Amino acid sequence: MSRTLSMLQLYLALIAGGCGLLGLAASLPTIGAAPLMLIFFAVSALSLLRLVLPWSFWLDGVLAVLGAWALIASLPAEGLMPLHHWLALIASWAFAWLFVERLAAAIRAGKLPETGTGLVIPLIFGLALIVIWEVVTRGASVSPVLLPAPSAIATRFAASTGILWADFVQTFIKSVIPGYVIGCVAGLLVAIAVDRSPFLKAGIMPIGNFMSALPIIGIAPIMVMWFGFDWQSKAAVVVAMTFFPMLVNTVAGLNAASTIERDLMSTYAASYRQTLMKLRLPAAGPFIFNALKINSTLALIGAIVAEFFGTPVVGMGFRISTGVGRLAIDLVWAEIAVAAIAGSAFYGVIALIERGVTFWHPSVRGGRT
Amino acid sequence: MEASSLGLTFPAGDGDIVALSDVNLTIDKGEFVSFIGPSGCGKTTFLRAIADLEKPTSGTLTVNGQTPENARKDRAYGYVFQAAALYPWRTIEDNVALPLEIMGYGSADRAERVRRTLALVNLSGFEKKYPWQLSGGMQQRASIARALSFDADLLLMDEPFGALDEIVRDHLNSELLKLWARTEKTICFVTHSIPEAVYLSTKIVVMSPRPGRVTDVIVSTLPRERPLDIRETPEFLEIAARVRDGLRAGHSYEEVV
Amino acid sequence: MEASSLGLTFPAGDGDIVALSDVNLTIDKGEFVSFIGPSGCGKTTFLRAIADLEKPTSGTLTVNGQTPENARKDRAYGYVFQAAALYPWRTIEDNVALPLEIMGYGSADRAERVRRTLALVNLSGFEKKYPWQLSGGMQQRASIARALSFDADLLLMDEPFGALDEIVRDHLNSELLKLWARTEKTICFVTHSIPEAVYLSTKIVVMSPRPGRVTDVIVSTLPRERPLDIRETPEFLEIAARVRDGLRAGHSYEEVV
Amino acid sequence: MNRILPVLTILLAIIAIWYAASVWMNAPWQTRLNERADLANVPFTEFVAQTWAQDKPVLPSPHQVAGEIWNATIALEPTSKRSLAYHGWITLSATLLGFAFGTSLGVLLAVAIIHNDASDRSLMPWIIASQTVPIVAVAPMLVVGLNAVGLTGLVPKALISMYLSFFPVVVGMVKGLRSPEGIQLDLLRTYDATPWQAFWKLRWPAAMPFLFASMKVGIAISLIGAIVAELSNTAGGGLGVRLLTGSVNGQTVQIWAALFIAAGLAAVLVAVVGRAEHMVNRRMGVRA
Amino acid sequence: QDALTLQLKWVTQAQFAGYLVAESKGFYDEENLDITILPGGPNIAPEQVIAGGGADIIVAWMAAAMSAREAGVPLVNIAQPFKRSGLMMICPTESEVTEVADFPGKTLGVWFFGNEYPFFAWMNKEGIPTDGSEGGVTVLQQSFDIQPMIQGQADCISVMTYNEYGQALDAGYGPDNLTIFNYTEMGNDLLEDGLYVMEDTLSDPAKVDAYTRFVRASMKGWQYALDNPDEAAQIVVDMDDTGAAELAHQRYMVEEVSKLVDPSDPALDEATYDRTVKALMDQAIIKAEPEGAFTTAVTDATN
Ligand SMILES: Nc1ncnc2c1ncn2[C@@H]1O[C@H](COP(=O)(O)OP(=O)(O)OP(=O)(O)O)[C@@H](O)[C@H]1O
Ligand SMILES: Nc1ncnc2c1ncn2[C@@H]1O[C@H](COP(=O)(O)OP(=O)(O)OP(=O)(O)O)[C@@H](O)[C@H]1O
Ligand SMILES: [Mg+2]
Ligand SMILES: [Mg+2]
Repeated sequence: MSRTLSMLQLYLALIAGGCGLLGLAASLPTIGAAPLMLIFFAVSALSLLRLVLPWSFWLDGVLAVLGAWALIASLPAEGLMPLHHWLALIASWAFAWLFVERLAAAIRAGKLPETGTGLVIPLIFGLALIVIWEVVTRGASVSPVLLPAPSAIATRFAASTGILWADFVQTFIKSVIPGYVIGCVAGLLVAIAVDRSPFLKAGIMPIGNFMSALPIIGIAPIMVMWFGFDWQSKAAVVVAMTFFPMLVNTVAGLNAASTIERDLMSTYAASYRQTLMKLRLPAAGPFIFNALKINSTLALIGAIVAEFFGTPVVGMGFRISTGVGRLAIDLVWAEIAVAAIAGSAFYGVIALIERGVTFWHPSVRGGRT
Repeated sequence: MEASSLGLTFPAGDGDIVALSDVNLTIDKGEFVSFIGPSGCGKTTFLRAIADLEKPTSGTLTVNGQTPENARKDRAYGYVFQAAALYPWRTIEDNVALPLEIMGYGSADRAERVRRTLALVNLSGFEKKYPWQLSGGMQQRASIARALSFDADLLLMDEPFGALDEIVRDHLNSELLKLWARTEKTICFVTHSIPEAVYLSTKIVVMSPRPGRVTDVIVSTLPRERPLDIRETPEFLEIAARVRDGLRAGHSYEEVV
Repeated sequence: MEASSLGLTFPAGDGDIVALSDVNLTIDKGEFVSFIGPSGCGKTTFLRAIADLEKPTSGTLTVNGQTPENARKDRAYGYVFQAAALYPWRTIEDNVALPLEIMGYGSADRAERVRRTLALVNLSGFEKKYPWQLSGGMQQRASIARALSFDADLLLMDEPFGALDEIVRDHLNSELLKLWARTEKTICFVTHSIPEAVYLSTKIVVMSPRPGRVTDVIVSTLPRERPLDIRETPEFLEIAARVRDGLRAGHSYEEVV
Repeated sequence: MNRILPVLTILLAIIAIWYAASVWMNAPWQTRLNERADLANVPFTEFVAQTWAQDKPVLPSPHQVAGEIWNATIALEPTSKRSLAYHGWITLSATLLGFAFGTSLGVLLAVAIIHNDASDRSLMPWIIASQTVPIVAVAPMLVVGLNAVGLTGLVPKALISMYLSFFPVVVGMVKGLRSPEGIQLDLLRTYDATPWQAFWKLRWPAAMPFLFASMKVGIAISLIGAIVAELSNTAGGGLGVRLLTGSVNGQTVQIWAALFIAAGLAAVLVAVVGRAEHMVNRRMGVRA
Repeated sequence: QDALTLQLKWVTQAQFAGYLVAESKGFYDEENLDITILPGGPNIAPEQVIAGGGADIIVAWMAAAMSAREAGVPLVNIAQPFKRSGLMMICPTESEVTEVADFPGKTLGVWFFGNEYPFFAWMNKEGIPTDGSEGGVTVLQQSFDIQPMIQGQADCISVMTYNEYGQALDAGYGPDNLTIFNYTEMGNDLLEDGLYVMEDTLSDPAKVDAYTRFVRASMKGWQYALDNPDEAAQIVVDMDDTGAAELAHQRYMVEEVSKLVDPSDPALDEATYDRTVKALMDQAIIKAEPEGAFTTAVTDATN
């Protein structure tokens, strides 16, 4: 009995090995139909030996990959996947999880370096999701107009880079970026202005909170009506969406400096400007970045929604809505992939800047954000 | 500095809290005054009132012959808070330079002063560190350096040596005395330690709580020049005993026990 | 409790920090041991190692003849942290009852113990208050009550009286001595105050930093029965002087100045 | 009292600007209408009144919106299909269900992330990525897909609402459950408390303020989710459907009325969560 | 009773009066049918709904249905109540468009989401590029109202005779200040609202029978609606879950729709079908001539 496995890991190992054993038995009647699958089942069954022999976690990783490969290689061209192949899906998923569990444990124990391997884990998770998606859509022959397989989406992606790029430029470069910048800067400036006057603050904050709860979907058609079809109306929606989170967060942030820190400034008879620049804005940094991060995902969603309500015939939202109408669902998913990649990258960039600028905050010093 | 029948009340939900009541005290220029008293007796509050961080609700208070507000606007004092209150986004050096920046010192002058005051509190070599990279005692010393970096006539220090161990404390005590002797500053100093109060002060103000008031003002008979071993002289012990008695008298704790 | 050639190193980005190195120490049952030393010399780290909150990187450590881990699982000790660490959402009463809940004491027993220990630290009447309604010193006393509420043989106390003023401190010192005399607990006590260490202990461990090591172990010659005024006896002052010398010797600070 | 005055002032200012804007924005069309009807030299006051009373204005005037809200709520039976109260209720039920799903999912994920290294490392980036997927785009397909597996009506809407609202809860709860300081965890270690005890006696109570802060964001987002879902699931009505049909028919007054009801609903929901927070705080002895 | 679900192409309005009236008047019950009518909307693709099993019968335009057929959703037309197209393009006089030759350089509003095919087929026929190149037109994805024309954002906009055109009339536009391009009159019409089902269900005689009864009852509904336009409009308003339908507008719509529907003959006219298919192939909307994309089995059986 290996002592290096935790309870969860043990269960996963049993599931993986058990599915291998069952799968092996179930493939015997059709032996030779899917040789790769047979090999996978055999090795998975062998992995049960870990209970008596040491079994490196790298082997688990290799098995997860082998399982994924075997599954995809033996997917039927059409019709349903043989029933026992689903066992392979469960087994390779369990191997992947087990691998990740043990990898994380190894990193924690300091046996592996944090950088690099830390990135592998989310990647594996994503890959596992994609493999499951591929196998389920194709194995259960889900209609491509309901959910296309990732491979089909990737093919479409590769074939339509021109369209995707044009849409990306229209939506992201022309609408999201200007809207985001204007909305955030305006939110910040108004927050600073409001902060000076308690009267304005008392008046605007409840309304700001009210507005930030406003469903933007409703604003989108109005903005299209006001600012026309092109990117201006989309940017306007983005401004409206990003303004209030920034306002609310910055006002909270400007109050984040502690009394004693402020008293210190007051003992120096520092001017309002000096207090703002040297104390309150730096102290508000984490709050401002919080808003910047929230807004980075909101902005993209806002622009895309706005494009549902009228556009020139280009843009991610346009392509998505017409794509659904034309049942070009693979193109729709390709656009969604672009949106997700762009959005994550945007978020990542902001998070990196945050690490640099608010290096002093405990949440950053402490490690992961 | 002069306070007459000073009172300060904090409004609170369930009845007001009287933090100071009928405080009469005169502090002359160049004096070293220690405040001692049980927790919550209003020492911090009194210092804050001098610094114009709280407004007295009754009585009058003048600092250098002006209102506390004008004194503050004149940048007449340096304040060392009970907590270090360093800005985490600034290095130690930049933290010490903060008041200098605000008061518009030139950058060469600034660098020179920072160097000098950091050396004084024995933090040379830590200029580029951030506050969270220092131990609590070092942070406290940095905050003392910050208050010393500009030449205020009046120093308000609220338990500045609370977080330090005895040896460092002794060292800083004698440094502070030297500084005081050299610069003729007026110093108001809050402490919980009787020997520290006696060792440093020309005048010891004993306070008692609920409501905060001055129960005793002891003028030290010790000479201005004080080696560390003055603390074993009978004169010293006598003053210390008097302070302890004053403290015990005002101490509500004894009654409870 | 026995430590032999104990070492503990924290891995850090720029070179490891050696917090303890080659510590040899034996503490017998029923002793009262004080640890004294400059800030950062590893006192807290040593206590945490005993409490199995840090793993020594070399040497051996046994507590009650077992590994620290087993001792912890046996709930062999109560720990008073340097900060009060009360849970803000629990009343004082509930905070003190926390270890009892976790260890599965019955509710009547729990109430009785809470009442008794709160009375001991003089907090009767504050049962229903929340921590923020108490002054720092009262919070610290509540945390002492929490460590006393269950009957651990070993008490680990990390500067428990740091935040208190002298009078309260004196009172709690004598209470602690009484408790110790009555219950025959073993107590490990960290302090920055030399008189306190001398007054309380049967054994004083002087430590010095970089790397943390024991430089002197002073066995007290004072009787077990100690009135407060024992602090003015020559015997007391002599031990205190010895401790001060040990402390100064190990103090890197002196070299720098 | 001293909170009401500033709010009122700002509100009045907004309404004044709004009236002015609706004159300005509706004027070109009104001029065209008047030209077409051969009305020359309409006096200014009358012209202003005209711009405030258009049938399908670019920007309806405040009293038009207020009138529509009145007509569509108070003046109607709440069970009438024309009543915004009826549609508000439909949206509200999807919102509440979605919020319940979202909060539970968020808390569960946060607990998994806290207690398991592997899920901590693998989940968080993907949870963030999930929010960059434009849900509006996925919603129609999701509705059809759920339909294919037999889920119709309230549940698909609630799931979309959940998709949006779980995010702030995960982020907040991960922060909250990690908020106890090392010393507080050490304390429990000295008592040899089980992970279960540590969770209930320390992590959970410590996370309460974070939970409520996230729930306030979450419930507002839930509402947005429910409305987005209704754009793709018009059967049965709801405020989203009202917005949609208003937009389809160019009935700006109807859009604005639905929008205000939605925002009002959001405000009420946030206030309810705030109220709950207040009560829990009182029980946990948080300082007023 | 046979339960069938009908997915409409758009929100509940008089465009679908026949079905709504048949349901409300109990014509479906008489045929022993239990019909659920699902409204559509701008984000709902009926072709996708039926592919996902959310509906048995959908109302769709032929261009979209044929395109979906190629995308792997085997739709079959079982009846074609709408004989003519209601689609028009209108240009206010200010836009100075009076004939097709004026189009180049103009901005035209078009509906997408499967409604764009007739427009592109038309432009294709006229040889006007739509991809933004020289001498072509700029295409806008238009909202489903006449705001783009009122706002002057587009020179010409798409309207349905029975819906948006009415909004234009209400807004003070009319034949005297509009240039109207009627797709039917130009011979550019593609078949609009038809009834489509999944191909595999047609091999089940019981299903075919249910469809037959459905079409028969629906046509009865249409007949009733055309005979009693006021009542039909009221029924539409009553059956609208959203409460957004306005009686006057629905009344207008019934009137206009009646010009497009032939309640006595639901059968698909093969000549129009061929023309539609040819237009779609010319425009490369579909690549291959569809096989078995319609059946007369149902309409034959209704007689
Ligand atoms: N901002 C405030 N609001 C209400 N009450 C206050 C406030 N600040 C201080 N108090 C109260 O005023 C009294 C005096 O407080 P102060 O901080 O001056 O005490 P202190 O002598 O400095 O005590 P310590 O030695 O613990 O620092 C206390 O009872 C305290 O509770
Ligand atoms: N978790 C940690 N990681 C890295 N270094 C640490 C850690 N904890 C303590 N140290 C280092 O170990 C040394 C000993 O620290 P320790 O807290 O034991 O000192 P101490 O004697 O208790 O000081 P004090 O009197 O200030 O409480 C210090 O140099 C400190 O910087
Ligand atoms: Mg104080
Ligand atoms: Mg310590």
